[in-house]
Order: sequence, then C-alpha cells, then structure tokens
Amino acid sequence: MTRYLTRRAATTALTLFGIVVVVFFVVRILPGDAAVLRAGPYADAARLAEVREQYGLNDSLLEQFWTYLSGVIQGDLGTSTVSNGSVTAELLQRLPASLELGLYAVFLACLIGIPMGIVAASRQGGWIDRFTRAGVIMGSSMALFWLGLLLIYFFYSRLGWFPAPIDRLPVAAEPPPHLTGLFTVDALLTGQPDLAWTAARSLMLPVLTLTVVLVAPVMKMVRQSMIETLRSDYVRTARAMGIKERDVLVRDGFRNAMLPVITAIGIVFGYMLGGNIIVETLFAWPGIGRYAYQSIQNNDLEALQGFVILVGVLYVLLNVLIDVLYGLVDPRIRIGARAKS
Amino acid sequence: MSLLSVRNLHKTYGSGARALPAVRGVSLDVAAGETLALVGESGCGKSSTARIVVGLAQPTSGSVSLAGEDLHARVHDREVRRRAQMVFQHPDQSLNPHFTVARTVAEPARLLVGGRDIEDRVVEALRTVGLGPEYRARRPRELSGGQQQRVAIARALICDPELVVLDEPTASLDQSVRSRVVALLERVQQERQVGYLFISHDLTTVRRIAHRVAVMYLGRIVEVAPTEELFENPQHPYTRALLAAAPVPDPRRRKRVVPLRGETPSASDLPTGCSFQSRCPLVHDRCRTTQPQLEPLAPDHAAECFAVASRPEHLGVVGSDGRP
Amino acid sequence: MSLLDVRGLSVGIAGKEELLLRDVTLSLQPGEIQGVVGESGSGKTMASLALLGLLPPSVELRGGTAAIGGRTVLDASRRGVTRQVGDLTMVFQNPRGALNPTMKVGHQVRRVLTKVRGKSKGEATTETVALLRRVGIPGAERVAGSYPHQLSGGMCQRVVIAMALAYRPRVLIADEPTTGLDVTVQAQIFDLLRELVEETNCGVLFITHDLGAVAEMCDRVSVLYAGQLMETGTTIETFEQPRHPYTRFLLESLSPQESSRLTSTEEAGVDFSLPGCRFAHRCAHAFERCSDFPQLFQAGPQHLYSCFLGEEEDDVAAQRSQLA
Amino acid sequence: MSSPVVAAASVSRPRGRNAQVLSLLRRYPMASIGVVIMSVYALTAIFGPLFVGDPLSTSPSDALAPPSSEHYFGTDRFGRDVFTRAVIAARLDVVVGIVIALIAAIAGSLIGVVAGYFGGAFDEVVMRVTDVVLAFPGFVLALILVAALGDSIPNVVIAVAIAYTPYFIRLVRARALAEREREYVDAATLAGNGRWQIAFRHVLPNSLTPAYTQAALVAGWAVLDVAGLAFLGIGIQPPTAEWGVMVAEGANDVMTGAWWTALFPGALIVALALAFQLIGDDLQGEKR
Repeated sequence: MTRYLTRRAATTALTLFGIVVVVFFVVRILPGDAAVLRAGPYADAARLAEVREQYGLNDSLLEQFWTYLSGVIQGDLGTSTVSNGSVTAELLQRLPASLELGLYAVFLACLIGIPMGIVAASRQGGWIDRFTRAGVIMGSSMALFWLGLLLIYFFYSRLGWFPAPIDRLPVAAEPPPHLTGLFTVDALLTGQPDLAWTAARSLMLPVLTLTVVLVAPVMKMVRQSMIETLRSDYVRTARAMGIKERDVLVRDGFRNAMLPVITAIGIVFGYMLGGNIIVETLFAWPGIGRYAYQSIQNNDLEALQGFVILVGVLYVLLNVLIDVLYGLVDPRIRIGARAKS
Repeated sequence: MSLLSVRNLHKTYGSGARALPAVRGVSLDVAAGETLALVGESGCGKSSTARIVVGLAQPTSGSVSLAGEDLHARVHDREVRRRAQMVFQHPDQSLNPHFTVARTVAEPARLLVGGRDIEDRVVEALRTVGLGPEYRARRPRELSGGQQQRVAIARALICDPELVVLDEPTASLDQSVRSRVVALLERVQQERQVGYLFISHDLTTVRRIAHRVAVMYLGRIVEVAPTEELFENPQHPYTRALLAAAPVPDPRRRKRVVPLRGETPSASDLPTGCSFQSRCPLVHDRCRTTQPQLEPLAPDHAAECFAVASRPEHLGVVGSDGRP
Repeated sequence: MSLLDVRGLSVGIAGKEELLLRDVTLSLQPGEIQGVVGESGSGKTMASLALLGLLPPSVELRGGTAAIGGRTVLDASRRGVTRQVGDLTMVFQNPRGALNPTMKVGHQVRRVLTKVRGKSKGEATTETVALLRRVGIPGAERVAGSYPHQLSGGMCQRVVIAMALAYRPRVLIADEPTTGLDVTVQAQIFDLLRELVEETNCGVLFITHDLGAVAEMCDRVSVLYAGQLMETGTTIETFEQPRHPYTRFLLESLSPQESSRLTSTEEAGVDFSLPGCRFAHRCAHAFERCSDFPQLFQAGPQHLYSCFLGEEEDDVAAQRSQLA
Repeated sequence: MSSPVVAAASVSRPRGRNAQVLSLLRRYPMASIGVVIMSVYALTAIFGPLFVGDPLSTSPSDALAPPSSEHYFGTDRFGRDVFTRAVIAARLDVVVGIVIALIAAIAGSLIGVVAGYFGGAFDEVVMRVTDVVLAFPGFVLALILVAALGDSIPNVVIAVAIAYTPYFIRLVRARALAEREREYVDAATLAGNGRWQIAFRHVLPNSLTPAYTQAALVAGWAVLDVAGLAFLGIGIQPPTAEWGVMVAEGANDVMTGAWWTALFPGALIVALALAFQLIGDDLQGEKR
C-alpha cells in the first residue's frame, strides 16, 4: 500500500506543478503589454514603469515564473491589481461562502441521487427507473444560469417565498461570529437558530439551482454501476444461498458499486467548483466564484490566476482523498494479491 | 535436421523480488510434418513458450531456430516472418471485428509475400479450410465459432508457413466442431508437411493429433515421449497424475483415483530441487536438494525424475493404465 | 417418490411467443448425481435458474411445476417459485466471480449460517472454519480472513461449495463447476462433490457440456437440446444404447472423421417457434410425425426419450401417461 | 444469458425500408426523439435566416413588448425582436456545439490510441497533461483560456474543445489498452504489420466505439458551456445574436417582469442540449 501512496504523491505534486505552469504561461500569452493590462489603458509612462517594477515585469519570463512559483508554494497568490490586496487573503475570506453553497448542493445531490440510483437499478423498467433516467437527461441538459433565473423569477419575483437573491444574509441581519465561516453552522453553534434559518433561506434558491445540475451525474453513475453489480455472479450466488434481497442489495450490490459512485462524487465536486461562478454571479453570492467573475470584468489577471490555482489545488487534493477512499473501500487495491496463489 | 529446434529457453517476467520465471530451460524439436504437443496446466509456461517460438515475445535466454536460422535475430525479415505463423485460442478474439474475412486472410499474403494473385490465394486458402468464396465479404460476428477458427487457420496457412503454432485452437469450440477442426488440421499437415507445435490441456484431442507429447510443469518439460508411449506408459509422477485425472467419456472405465494433492505453487517462490516435490507421492531427500534433469529412459522417451529408475510399481494410483 | 420432481417446465422470452424451455421433465433421487448435458444455448442453465427463481428480467416462467420431497417449490400457474431454506441452491461456473470481492471469504460462508440458518455468531464462526477445512482448504483460519482475489480458482470454488454446505440443500445444482479449472484441480473437486453426496445424501444436478465429466461423475444423465428434453436414462444406458438421434450426434461427435456431415448447433441455428421437434431439420431420420411435439417414449424402466422413432420400436405411449 | 442462439431467435430480421426504420425506432426510442429535435434545429440553422429580419435592428419605441402575433417571443429592452435573434442564433450555437465535440473527439482519440497502444514515456506525459487539464473543472479552464486568448468565437471553441479533449483521451486510451491485449493484435504482428500500422489500422477502429456516444454528450455540454460563458460576458459578446448572450441581456428584465426576453433563448439552449443528451444516452445504453 505504501508504494501506491508514494507513487500517488509524486503524481499529485507533478500535477500541481503543471497547474501553476499552465496558469502562469496561459495568462502571459496575452497580446499586448502586461503592464498596460495591469495599469489600464490611460496610465502614463511613469505609471507604467512603476507597475513594471512592482510586478517584476522587467525580469525574464523564467525569473518571473520562479518568483511566482516560490510565492505560490508559500501560499502567496500575488496581489490584486484592483484592490492591491493579497489575492490569497481575498480568496480565503470568500472561500467559506462558496463552500457553504457547494457542500449543501453536493450533499443534497447525493442524498437524492444515491437512493434514487439504487432503487432505479433494483427495479429496472419500473416507474422510478424511467423517472430517474428522465431526471438524468433533464439534469445534464439543464443550463445553470437559465434555471437560476427561472427560480428567482418564480420563487422570488412572483411568489416571494424566498429573500432577494442578494448576498448571504438580508442587509439587516448581523453575520454570526466566524467559527467555520459557514453561516448556518456558526449560527447554530452560537445558539442563534433564527439567524441560522434566515441564512438557510438565502441559501435555498442557489443551492437548489446547483443541486438540480449536480444530482444528474450522481443518479446516472449510481444507477449504472448498481445495474452492473446486480448482474454479477456473486449477487446471483448470494441470492441462490438464500440471502434476503435487502442484504444483497446493500452488502453485495451497493458495497461493490461504491467505487464508481465515489468517482461520480469527485466529478460532481468538480462541476460544483466550476458551476459556482454562474450561481454566485446570479445570486450575488460573495464567494470565490463571484470574485473570479469580478476579476475578469476588471481585467484583474493576478486575481483570476489565483482563483484558478486555488480551484485546481482543491480539485487535485480532492482526487487524492478519493484515491485514499478507493483503497479503504476496495481490498483489491488495499491488499495486493500477496497471499499464496 | 529438424524444422524447429529450441535450445535451453528461459523467460522471466519482472525482476528482483517480484521476478516470475515462466520458462526455466526448455529444449524441444519439431520435424517437418510432425506435431509436437505441449501439455500442462495453467502456469506451466506452455503459452509463454509458444509466443517466444513464433516470435511474439523475446526470450530471456536460449535460442529458437527455424530450419537452421535463428528466428529472433531476423524476426522482422519478411522471409523469416512468413515461415512461422500461429492460430489462437479464442476464435471471436483473433479476428479484427472491423475486417471482412477476405481482408483478414489476405493481410499476411499482401505484407509477407506480395504479388498480384492475392485474390486467388485467398479463395484457395478458404477452400482449403472448407469455406466457400461466399464467405469473403462476411464479418467475424456473422460467423459461428467453428467458422471463425477456420478463417484464422486460412490466415495462418496462406503464405505457406513451415511451422504453425496452435495455442489451444479447439478449447473454446463445441465438441462437434472441435473434432472437425482437428480433422482439418490433420489433413492440411499431410498435404503440406507443415510442422505443428500444439499447445493444449485437453488430453483427448492431444492423443488424436499429436505424434509426440511434451508434458510441462512450472516452466520445465518434465517428460517427453511418442504419444502412444506416453499415454500407455507414463513415467513421471506428474504425467501419471495428469492422465489419471483426465475424465474419459466411457462410464465403464471410471477411475476411482486418489487425486493429486494441492495446487501448482506460484512461480515466484520456487523450492530448491524438483519443482514437483510439494505434491509428489514419490518425493524423497534427493528431490528436495537437487534439480533432476531429463534422463532418456527409452528411445525418444525421457523424464525428469530421480525416482523414475527405481519406481515402485503400486504408486498409489489404482487403474494406473491411465488410458483416456 | 423422488427427491426432485420437475414436470412440464416451460420458460419464454418476455413479450414473445417462443419458448426457450419447453415442457422439460426431470426427476432426481436422493444421493443421485444426474448430469444435465447439452451444447451451449440448450437451456440447461436456464432450467436451474427457473427452479431457483433467479431468471433474468427479460425471461419469464410460462408453465410447469416442481416439488422437492413432495412439497411444491415451483408452480407457474399459482405463486411461481416458493423455494424454502434448505430446499435447493446452486454453484456457478466462474468461481472467482461467484464471491463478493469486498467481503472476507470466511464472512461469506458465515453469513449463510447466521442470516439463512439462523445460527448465533459464535457458533457460525467455528462452524465456518470447520466447513472450510471440510472442503479441503489448507490453513482454513488464514483463508477465512483473506479476500477472493487472494485465492486461486480452485480455492474459490471450494469456498462456494462450503457456502452450499452451510446452506445444507436437499438438492444442489452445480452449473459447470469445474470448467476452466485445471484437470488435476477438477479431479479434486469431483472427489469432494462425490464425498459430500455420500455424506449428506443430497441430490445433485451436474450441468456440463463435457461428456467425459458425465461419464466420470454421473449416475444418470438428461440430454437437453434447444430447451427440449431429448433423452434421460442411466449413464451407461445413454452412452451405450442412445435412442435419440441427438444423443447419438453428441456421442458420435466425440471422434468423427472430417468427412461426416456434422453441422454444429451454432452453425445450424435453432428456430424456437417450431411446434414440433427442434432437431428435426438436422435429423437424418426426420419424418412427417416430427412436426408434432414428440412425447416421451420408454426404452427401459428408467430410460426415456422424446422422439417418434420410438413409436415403431415399442409402443409404450400409454405407459408415458401413467408416468406424467 | 444472451447466448448467440437466444439472441438470434429474439431479434427477427426486419424486411424492407420502413420495417428497418421501425426497428431502429424501437431499439433507440430516445435517440429518435433527439434526432427529430436536432433536425428542427438544423433546418432553423440553415433556412431560418431567410424567413426572419435583421437580428440587430432596434426600435426603442416598442421595447420590452410581450409576445404577440407580431413578435412571437416579444421584444428585448432595445426593441429587437427576440424571435428573429433566436432563429439567427441557432446557426451559431448548433455549429459551435458540434465543432467543439468533433475537435475534442478527433484530437482526443488520436492522442488516446497512441498513448494507450505505445505506452512508455509518451503515455506518461499524456496522462500527466490530462491530469492537469482535468484539474480545472470543465468551465474554469475555458474561462481562463478565453480571458487570455481574447473574446472571439474561434477562441471560445478552441478553449472549450481543449477542456473536453482529456475526456476522449482517457476513454480511447483505456479502450486501446484493452484492445492491445486481444489476440487479433498479435495476429496482425504475425501478418507482418509494423507497430504504427497496427495502432491505426487495427487498434484505433476498435477503440472508437465509446467515443461516438461521448461525442454526443459532449456536444450537449459544450452548448451549455459556451452559453454559460456568454452569460458571464466571456467569449461571445453582445450584440451578437447568441442564446447565452440573450439570456444575459434579458436577466435584469426578468426581475421587472419581462420574462420572455430570457425564457425563450434559455429554453432553446436546454432543448438543444437535451437533443444531444437523448442521442448520447440511448447509444450509451446500447453499449451496456
């Protein structure tokens, strides 16, 4: 097992390095002068020189990369040309908002998707199966931004069930003390259930938007891998040996279908990190997604670069976690065929 | 001078602690028009040997020569490549699903022999294996297992090879088809004097088609003899156990046999001395210390076992005539 | 009164008229090993899946009844399969695939004892190790703690047999239990099955396409072709005086000459919508009566076959009705 | 239990043209609906512009007019006819979706088969590069590429195509790894083929099957991504007639009740993506 982990660590480091390289050079292939881009079109020569000095634009590309890389390793993602603040700080300050939105959406997607997938697979052809398949196709062809707009239009403008799609809390409400950064959790931890409920109400529409899109791949993957496991010889043997259907479904069916399901959840996390940008923009949600959107609008390339690297790192670490989970779930990976043949 | 001669062939997969010696010093000869069967159970190295002999894999050491020429030195030379061909075990897997029968059979002729009469050669090859010209446009999925294997045989024969290696060619065919393919192979051999290296674990088929049989265990040939001699008078304890274990389709000749104990050990942790010692009813001290070599017992009949010379008659195997 | 009595078992493809299995009748005595023989696609596995209620969703039970020790376990017209614990279970062909890859081997045996036979955890644990030892697994405790991918094919099949032993069935169906295993391991598994039958006096349906295995293992044999029972009798009767042309075809195909015009089932294809005998279009003796569904004719006290040739040979149609 | 004999019995060979079409409909019900929707889009894309006016002509007087016989989809805040713009946009969105899928499929398959069949250093490099590209969740990579390359339609197409190429590389590579072990590849070696001939003449054709179904799904997702980027003002810019742009422009109008400006273009995107999903899902189902 250790050989497997060391190899995995090496590939992860290589991938992270690859991300920084890609991001750094992609942003640099911009037509036009990097200084003009940062200082803005109306900056005079002096301002341009100052900017060049500040961002080390005079050094060779490689030197710039080296300084940038050593910065990233120490967690410094550069300074925003708009706010002149540290990109890292600005991102970390906004991360909890995105996580709260994303985690609830992924949790809901699994809460709905996994059972539906299992039931659809065990009663193939039944109405649940047909409903699930329709759900999968609808979910994977749903345009996130359009869905968000519709939900806002119906549930806020027409029915008024939910608060205005602006920010995490109504203007009047005071955010809870910062423990985890997740308002609902912090509010509950500090004994303010009604504040938690208000925060939850603001969360509902954006989370619902994201969940509809995230639930599709989970349902599809769970259903598909369950169907394959339920067709296996060991399920047939368990049934022949008189094991009750419920035990077979869980202990033989789902237990062996979990590998592809874990992969699906990994992919769903990937969608979430990407999908956040649209949902946060639509709902004016103060997360890293919106921060990315604003940095594009203001042409703040340093900030955009920081965002992409953060998302990339998060995603790669997530994949490592998934690989570790693989090892725990599947003995074939955990214990190679070392026993006697 | 024999058509194929293999001298002291070794093949080890992987290295160091994880080394897996699949072939441990195999030597054999096949004459033109002769069929040598390589018999043994999974893990004995017969398939690895076959792949090396036909040039699909490189040996770790040892030599393979075809009509006196070292095959591996010039395996990319069209003239050498043409002379050794192979028929595989799974008919549905050994034909490219996207190719028509004609294109599959024509390929070796086109690439190794060339010339303009490719079309005629394809029709001729198909006729040899009992398939009419109407099969040319068909795809593998439209054919039955038996027909697919016939196409594979036609492909192997089209450029007149001198040696054909057959890796369990009838193992995945139904009984009725199996016998007819075997009969076809025999007829082709008589007509063209082609040599066969026939790999199999099905002793009934081996007994019918082979002139000589070599029994392999854990990467070594433990016994080799003319077919009838081997089936009538098996010497090596493993050969005896193998013959005794093979079921015979005759209810009157049931063998109440004490089956061989245990299973073939893994090649990665081989014992010193004879590799069969952990399961052999005749094992004694010498077997545990030194590796026996192939000793000639009778003309063309050799076995690798110390106990063979002083073999006690009873051997603990009832009805040891072992005739399948 | 026989242990297992299957009458008129019919199975068809959902939403289609054709019957994959038609009017199959089988009877099995306690302590008897009966071979169920047929080429691929003959429906031999389908019949056993029907008895266990494990038919794939695309196939449905169309008719027939089955009883074990007089108690109905299958009645197509009423509640379908009403199998109870200890009635019957099945061992499949692919041993390594028949074990849950993420569950320890010992646990898979133990859960039959606890979940199905209602034994306590402690009792079940000790009995599991005993069962593993009973089926000839060396180092039973260590094996109980390992996973299927760490065991050889032969070992996995022994574990599945241990599971069947834990279930303590009155009828055990073994579907090609040793196909794909080495011949020496197969002999060990045959030996084990014979011992278990003598010890528990259960009946075994041994499904195979290998006539050698039938001759070696089975007291009686039933021959299936395209979902129809062709012939049933003691192994010696069926091998030495085969009455049904298809049984003769199977036996003859063991060693025909290439010349004999024997087309395999795969090449000839099967028309499942035919009302009469489905072998007619390949049968040398076919005549106009063959378009009706052939009844069972009696060639001996235990020897039946479904072919109208029987009408001329001995008019026992009356006796057939008494048996049905 | 689908042994050849049983399969042969249950699928009767249809006779004649309509019987064959009928049997295709029965075997691929969803894909057929998908194809019907696709053909509607194709027709709109090809002939649509002949029947509608200029998508850019504004008439501030009847801005934000609700759907009527005169303006089927109503008008936007600049008074432009939403229906006209939607029809013109069809050509852009349909073509973009298909082109992205094709580029990603072809590039991915070629790289995948070479990596899968030859293995070695090239395979290792390809795997690391795909890991890196896949580390940017689909949308984010396209975002930064377009931000860097500049806002133009070709740039968006290239950016999104690059984001989807790794899917095909992984798919075809995995299949090539499996095909490489099969016996017909050994037979091809014995027949005198060189390694490159085997890779492209034997292994590639047999490794493409998973790529066809994936291409349909990717085309659907690509349409959504391009529209999403346009919604964020990245890549395709106003005033170009493109459904994502139209939804973005109509977004604030929705708040004030002019729902039609965003509803119709958004619905058209979803329906197009749906068509691709239906085709892809049914083909994939068939493979299982």
